[in-house]
Amino acid sequence: MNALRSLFFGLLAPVIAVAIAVVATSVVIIASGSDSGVGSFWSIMLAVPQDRILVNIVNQSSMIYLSAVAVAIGFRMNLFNIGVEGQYLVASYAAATFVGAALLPGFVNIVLGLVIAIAVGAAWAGIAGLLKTYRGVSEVISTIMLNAIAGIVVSYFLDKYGVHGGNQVNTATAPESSWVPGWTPFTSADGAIWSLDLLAVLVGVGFWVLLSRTRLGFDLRATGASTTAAVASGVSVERMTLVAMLLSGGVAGLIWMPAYFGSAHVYGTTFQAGLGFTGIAVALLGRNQPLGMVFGALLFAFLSAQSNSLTLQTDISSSVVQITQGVAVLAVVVAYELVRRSRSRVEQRAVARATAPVNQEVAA
Amino acid sequence: SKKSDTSATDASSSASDDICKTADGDGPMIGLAYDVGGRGDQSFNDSAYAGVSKAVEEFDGSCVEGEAEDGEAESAREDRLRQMADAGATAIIGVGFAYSDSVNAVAPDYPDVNFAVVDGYDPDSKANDNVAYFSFAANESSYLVGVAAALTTQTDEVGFVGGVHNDLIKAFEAGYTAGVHAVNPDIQVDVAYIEESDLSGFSDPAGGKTAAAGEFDKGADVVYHAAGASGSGVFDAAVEAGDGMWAIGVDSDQYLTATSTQQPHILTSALKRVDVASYDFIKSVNEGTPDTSYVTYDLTNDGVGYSTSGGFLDDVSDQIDEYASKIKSGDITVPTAP
Amino acid sequence: MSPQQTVAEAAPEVRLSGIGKRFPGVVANHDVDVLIRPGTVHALVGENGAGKSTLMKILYGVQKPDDGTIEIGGEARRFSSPSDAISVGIGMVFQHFMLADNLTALENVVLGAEKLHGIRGAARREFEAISERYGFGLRPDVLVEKLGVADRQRLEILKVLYRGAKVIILDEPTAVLVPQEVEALFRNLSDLRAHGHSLLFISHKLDEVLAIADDITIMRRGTTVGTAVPAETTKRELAELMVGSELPSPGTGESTVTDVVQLRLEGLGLEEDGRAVLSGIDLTIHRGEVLGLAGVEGNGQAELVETIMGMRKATAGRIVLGTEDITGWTTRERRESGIGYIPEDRHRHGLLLDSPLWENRILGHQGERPNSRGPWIDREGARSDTRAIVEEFDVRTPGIDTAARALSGGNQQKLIIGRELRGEPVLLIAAHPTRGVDVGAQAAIWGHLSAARAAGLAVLLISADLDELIGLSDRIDVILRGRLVGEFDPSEVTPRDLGAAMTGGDQ
Amino acid sequence: MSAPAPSTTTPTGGPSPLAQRYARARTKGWLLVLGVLAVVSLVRIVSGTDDITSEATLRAAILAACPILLAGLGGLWSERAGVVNIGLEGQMLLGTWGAAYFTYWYGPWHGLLGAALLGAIGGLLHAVATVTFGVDHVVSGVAINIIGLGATTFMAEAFFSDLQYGGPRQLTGLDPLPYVTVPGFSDAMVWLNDQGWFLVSDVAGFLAALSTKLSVFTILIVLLVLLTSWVLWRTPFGLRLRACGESPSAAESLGVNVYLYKYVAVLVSGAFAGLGGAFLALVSASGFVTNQSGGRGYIGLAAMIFGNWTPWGTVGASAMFGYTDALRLRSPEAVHALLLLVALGLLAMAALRGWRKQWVGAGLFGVFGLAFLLWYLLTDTVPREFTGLTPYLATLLVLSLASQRLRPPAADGLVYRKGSVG
Ligand SMILES: Nc1ncnc2c1ncn2[C@@H]1O[C@H](COP(=O)(O)OP(=O)(O)OP(=O)(O)O)[C@@H](O)[C@H]1O
Ligand SMILES: Nc1ncnc2c1ncn2[C@@H]1O[C@H](COP(=O)(O)OP(=O)(O)OP(=O)(O)O)[C@@H](O)[C@H]1O
Ligand SMILES: [Mg+2]
Ligand SMILES: [Mg+2]
Repeated sequence: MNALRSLFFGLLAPVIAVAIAVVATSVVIIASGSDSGVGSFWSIMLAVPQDRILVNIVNQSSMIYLSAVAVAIGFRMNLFNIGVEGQYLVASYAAATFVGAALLPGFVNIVLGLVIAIAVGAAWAGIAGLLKTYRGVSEVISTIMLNAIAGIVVSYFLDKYGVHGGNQVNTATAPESSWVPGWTPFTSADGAIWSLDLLAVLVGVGFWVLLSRTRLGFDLRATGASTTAAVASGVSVERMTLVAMLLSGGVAGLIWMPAYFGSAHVYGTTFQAGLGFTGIAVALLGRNQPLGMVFGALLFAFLSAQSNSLTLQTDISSSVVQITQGVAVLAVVVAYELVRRSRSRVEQRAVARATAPVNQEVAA
Repeated sequence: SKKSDTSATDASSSASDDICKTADGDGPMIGLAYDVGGRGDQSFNDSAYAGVSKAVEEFDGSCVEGEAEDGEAESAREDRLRQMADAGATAIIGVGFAYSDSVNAVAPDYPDVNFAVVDGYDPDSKANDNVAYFSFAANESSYLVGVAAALTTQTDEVGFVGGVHNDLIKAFEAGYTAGVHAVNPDIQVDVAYIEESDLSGFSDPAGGKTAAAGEFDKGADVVYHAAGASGSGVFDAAVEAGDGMWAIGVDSDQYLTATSTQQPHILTSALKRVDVASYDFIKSVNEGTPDTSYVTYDLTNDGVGYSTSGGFLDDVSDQIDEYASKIKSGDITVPTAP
Repeated sequence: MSPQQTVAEAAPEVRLSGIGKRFPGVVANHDVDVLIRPGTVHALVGENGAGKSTLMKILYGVQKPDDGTIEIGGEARRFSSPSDAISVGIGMVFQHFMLADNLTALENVVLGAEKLHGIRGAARREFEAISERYGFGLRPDVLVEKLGVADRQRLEILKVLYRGAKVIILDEPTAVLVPQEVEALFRNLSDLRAHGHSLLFISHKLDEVLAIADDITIMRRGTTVGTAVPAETTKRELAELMVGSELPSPGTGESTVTDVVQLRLEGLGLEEDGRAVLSGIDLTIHRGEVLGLAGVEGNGQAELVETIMGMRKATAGRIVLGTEDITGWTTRERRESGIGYIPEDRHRHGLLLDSPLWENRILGHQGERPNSRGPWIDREGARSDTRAIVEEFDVRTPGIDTAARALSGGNQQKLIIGRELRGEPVLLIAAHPTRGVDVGAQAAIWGHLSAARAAGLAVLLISADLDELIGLSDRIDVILRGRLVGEFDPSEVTPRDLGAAMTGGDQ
Repeated sequence: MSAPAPSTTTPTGGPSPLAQRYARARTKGWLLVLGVLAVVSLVRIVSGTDDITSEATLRAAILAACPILLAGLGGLWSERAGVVNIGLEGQMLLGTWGAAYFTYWYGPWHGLLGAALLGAIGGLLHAVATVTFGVDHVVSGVAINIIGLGATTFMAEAFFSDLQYGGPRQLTGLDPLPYVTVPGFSDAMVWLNDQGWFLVSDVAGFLAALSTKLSVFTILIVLLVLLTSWVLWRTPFGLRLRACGESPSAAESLGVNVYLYKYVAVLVSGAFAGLGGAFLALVSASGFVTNQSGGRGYIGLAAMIFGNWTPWGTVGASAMFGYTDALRLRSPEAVHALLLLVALGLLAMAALRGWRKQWVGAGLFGVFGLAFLLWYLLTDTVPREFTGLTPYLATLLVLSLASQRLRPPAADGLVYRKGSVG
């Protein structure tokens, strides 16, 4: 019964949110006076994905999920790491440069590449952490600034030390021995599910264990739930801020690694920017819950992948999907707030029933 | 990339009538994968479309279009190309170098389909025998407008505004500077870039205007831009700088798409004939002798050039053409990097 | 003064009849009837949670009654917001002050009443006029953050007068004042009454009520259970009406003090942005001893507690726990070495309101069995131990998965005390352990404290309730402006003497 | 524990202590401005880069500062009412679209209204989420930025593709707003500016910038600043609004409709951000481009923060951003001179702190100051790649040096629920 209720409450919000998003999107499309019309839009979006689309969804959603976890680690203690974007940018470049240099034999090269990605991402996030703990600089502002700085600094180094060719600059290509291709469920033409997508699974499980099973996770959540109470309980907020930022940045560093080792093998043209911001949206959509964010990531990946057909078959721009996503996020946070309130009302009644004072029957 | 090129003498009209919806001839089916911005961007997407629609009409074919999104995944580009191939397209054009990798990945799976990438290149060592890479000698067209600028300036000072400080744009700067100095080594060339790396430099008219205004204030009276959509800001700067102040457009004949207030200030434009390239490619496929590997479009095959709309260059065009022929004959080699 | 002096026959200023108000799970008010005569001080007494504040919020338009009627000067009224109440001459001084620290006194006063005298010169003159008339001695342009408790309260009253209120509600105005300040306040109130205001005065301190009130209404469990006239009632009768039983009084029986020193502070000092908050604090607490700390709020007791807990870093002196010098330790290290902590503000410092009880049991004891093993949280251990606490300390809750927010204040407090005593601490810092808790819970908590003391626990007790201090402590230290200014033996000292020391009145 | 002191007043109602405090603040402000100008002038002469106070540079700086300032003022309005608004970026984007659309069909003045309207709609979303539903302010702001970008991109493709001078991602050739040049005065100032005299020429340059080719929109913005500081600090309305940001429960206990004021504040906030977008599309350049704001909304927020939640502070900070941005675009070489400027500024702060015996601060400022001084002395250009970093590094630097001394509204960013009084 109790479990049932919490399940109900858990699903209520997302369902409402998605419904609202669907309506909003349809309205926008109608308002834009498209010739193809809402019908064709949804029939394309909701069509059964082709095999290669499925593969893309898996790959994309795992990268998005990593990003979402990175964001959520901060959010869980009310630390708004808007800087995941910059963190995985810097980390991806650093890792790609190192792996491309091929200083070490294949496997070691891979492992160290990942380690470097984590370390650099953490370091970049650490700057914001230090600024907050020692100088009281709001992490919202500092991470936004660091995003901009990351872009400029990376392109500076890429331009200086990268491999120039055909109008393009890339890092040196990773040696074949350091590629991590993946598993091809359908034909090779439909692409492979990158092995390093497993990082997402590992990180997800790790995040869940951290939150629900460890003291560190408890302190993290406590700080988020009530900083003052956490401090009184012996949590050092400075330390937690740093730890959370480092963890967050470390995970951020991994975001693009599946794609890098799986298919790109260079940092450059094919680098996929923007995952950091998608991660924020997905974290909110999944309410910073390990499982919730899985659905969020899948939903976002699904929408983007499906929307690719729009411009081929309709006159509707695929940017409409951004509206769907944005509205979904806003709607879901609102819905969660409402659910939270009704839930605590229900609970107070339960308390009153249990601690039956005289005024009970009057209440009824 | 938000890099903005055009030819599209008919840019504004091409946005409206839509051949890929109407045409259904049984000639070749062409896939046209646009870069971000898509058809109607008054830029190289439109230019490509112009070439394609010419071909479609001429060979009684049909076409299918797809458009890229900002920050889309590599897989999205691949999927777009595959969808076109699956739809039966026999000639697929990827507009913009961003398609280089995706075409390289897709082409081997469709040996019977011919691909082309504008500004493209083969990212790996394995050559693809069903892919053509158009490379445009932007440095040559820039050289010619550089000459035009040098012949026009009264102050012996001219300017250049780049959108983003990357290799592609550096080639424009190099050619331009060379052209200017070919006429008169003493002319000073002010160089400014809106952004170092951030592609927003191609969509920041305010930045373009500030940078250009800076050069006009310093004493330049001709400013050439290779800054995509930021270019409109450069034109505005010329307008504000007043009479006798010139701006030079890029990629397409921007005189044709500029506003009436801007037109009197647009000396010329460095042309990049994506439409020619696209048309030639489809033609070659249709004739069963498809272009493959690198196809350079330069002055020799009218792949690049400069525009004369507005007639501001009428009395110097002969001199410019001389330089052009020298380049064709190889007497002049234009640098590709500053 | 006696009722006869006041105009007895005039129409009632305020008549509340059949007021009812329900909150999820609670009936805060039902069938409440109150009648206030013009120009009188009307006292409303009742234990915590009896529904007094709720009733007042209804009268002031903050909350809408579910049923019942409000009559002001014989006219029925419906209030949809405080401004409606204000417009018919009702003013309220809240239990927790309603002031914006970063605004000036004047700004706080004119806020919402700009129509009266604007927000400039005229308003300032009015402000000063009132301050003069009642001898508040307030200046308009000081930032409120610079004001002490008593001044803030005067400012609150001035706010009400500025709006020309006829009826003034004061919700537990004396809770934060020492006897001397209380007397000053009462002088102000008598003035106001003399000027023809009617005052509604809430308190559970019965001697105060008897001292100032003309009429008394008693509430219990959300409803009015009777009225009384001071001249004809005794403290005892009131108390029985209030709780339906004898008021428990704090007491701990014979001393269990040992000569083992558990906590020793040596010249402890704390400076914050150049200001000395604490200086030269020397004190010792022995095992089995309760040391009471008396002081007017804002004299450093809160800071002292937080310094001992390590939430603030001492800038001078040493803190010695048993034999260990813990001056440099973190809060966590201190807690793990056996310091229990009952914070002053349970909602901000004691609980995670939206987390279940069992997680709240872990809070503050993350590092201890049965809550955790090494770096891992031991859910089962924590849960079963929480059940035990709920049993032993009679926490009224449907289960340990209930969110702490849903519990009543008293039950929240019982949970906290259970949690802190559970780990057999060697030292307990108890700040206002029974604040906002009803009588039943109060007695229980006193019981637990003295039991632990008998078992050898050393306790530092901070309380604004002087009777509680005197009742529970073996020794009482008085803190004033960050210094210890005197030590008293509870068996001799009276609240008045303490009050004098707390305000420096005796020097 | 302030002992009750006898109230000090002149019954004749002379200048109140408060008024005096304001006055002192004003004079201090002017002295500061003058001091900064003096230092700048010094740097100009020492480094011999006239461009750093040339009329043209300053005019460009003003242009660059305006959108940031508008965003900052927007932030000020909502945060003074206790609502953090990082949705500014998204609201600004909506503004660019609104300005373009309405200007194209109805002319530039309607364009302004359209921008304000679209921005306000963004604000409304934020208000509904944060005020009515008590959603975390940052969370809601992030969502609004996503929507803002998506909506403008989509609406541009939907509505601009087929217009003349239009495309799926741009709409150029919009009618400009009128300019004003003060005849005579302008030329005089330009002439003075060219003389290169200490301070005089610099001040002249500033006045010239203000009197030459000045868009009426810029004038409007100045009025908006004055209006903002007057409304928020001099009117009952403003008092109530600020009270909602300092202590909403106190405000509600006095009959202030807290939700109403928060709504108004956030709507105004959105409208200001929208106007910032309009400035980009109509004045900074005569056209709309997708994603035109390019982070200026965030910069505006930062400007408001280290303007310490005051209008004039925000003006100062925005000016700094606009100036560095203009300088790096116009004459990257001149950015080098800024190093000296920064160095001197920091050292001055260090001296001040030292004089106040705040050794830690003094030390920090001193170290940074010397670092910049060395950088200036040991190099003669700033690598072009790095000039782009200026605004971001400046933000981090200033915040990391000043954060402790900033004073946000007490209830800023806190969710408030009706009826939680007492
Ligand atoms: N906003 C609310 N929501 C739910 N219950 C409430 C709310 N406000 C008060 N209550 C409950 O209504 C009852 C009466 O509360 P009230 O504050 O009026 O008591 P009180 O007599 O003022 O107690 P105290 O002496 O501690 O001030 C209590 O059980 C209280 O917890
Ligand atoms: N501010 C509030 N918001 C919501 N609910 C509240 C609030 N204050 C009290 N309650 C509810 O009122 C009920 C009683 O709480 P409160 O502590 O005020 O009563 P109480 O009589 O003091 O309880 P106890 O007698 O155990 O001390 C609880 O169920 C609590 O959920
Ligand atoms: Mg939160
Ligand atoms: Mg109360």
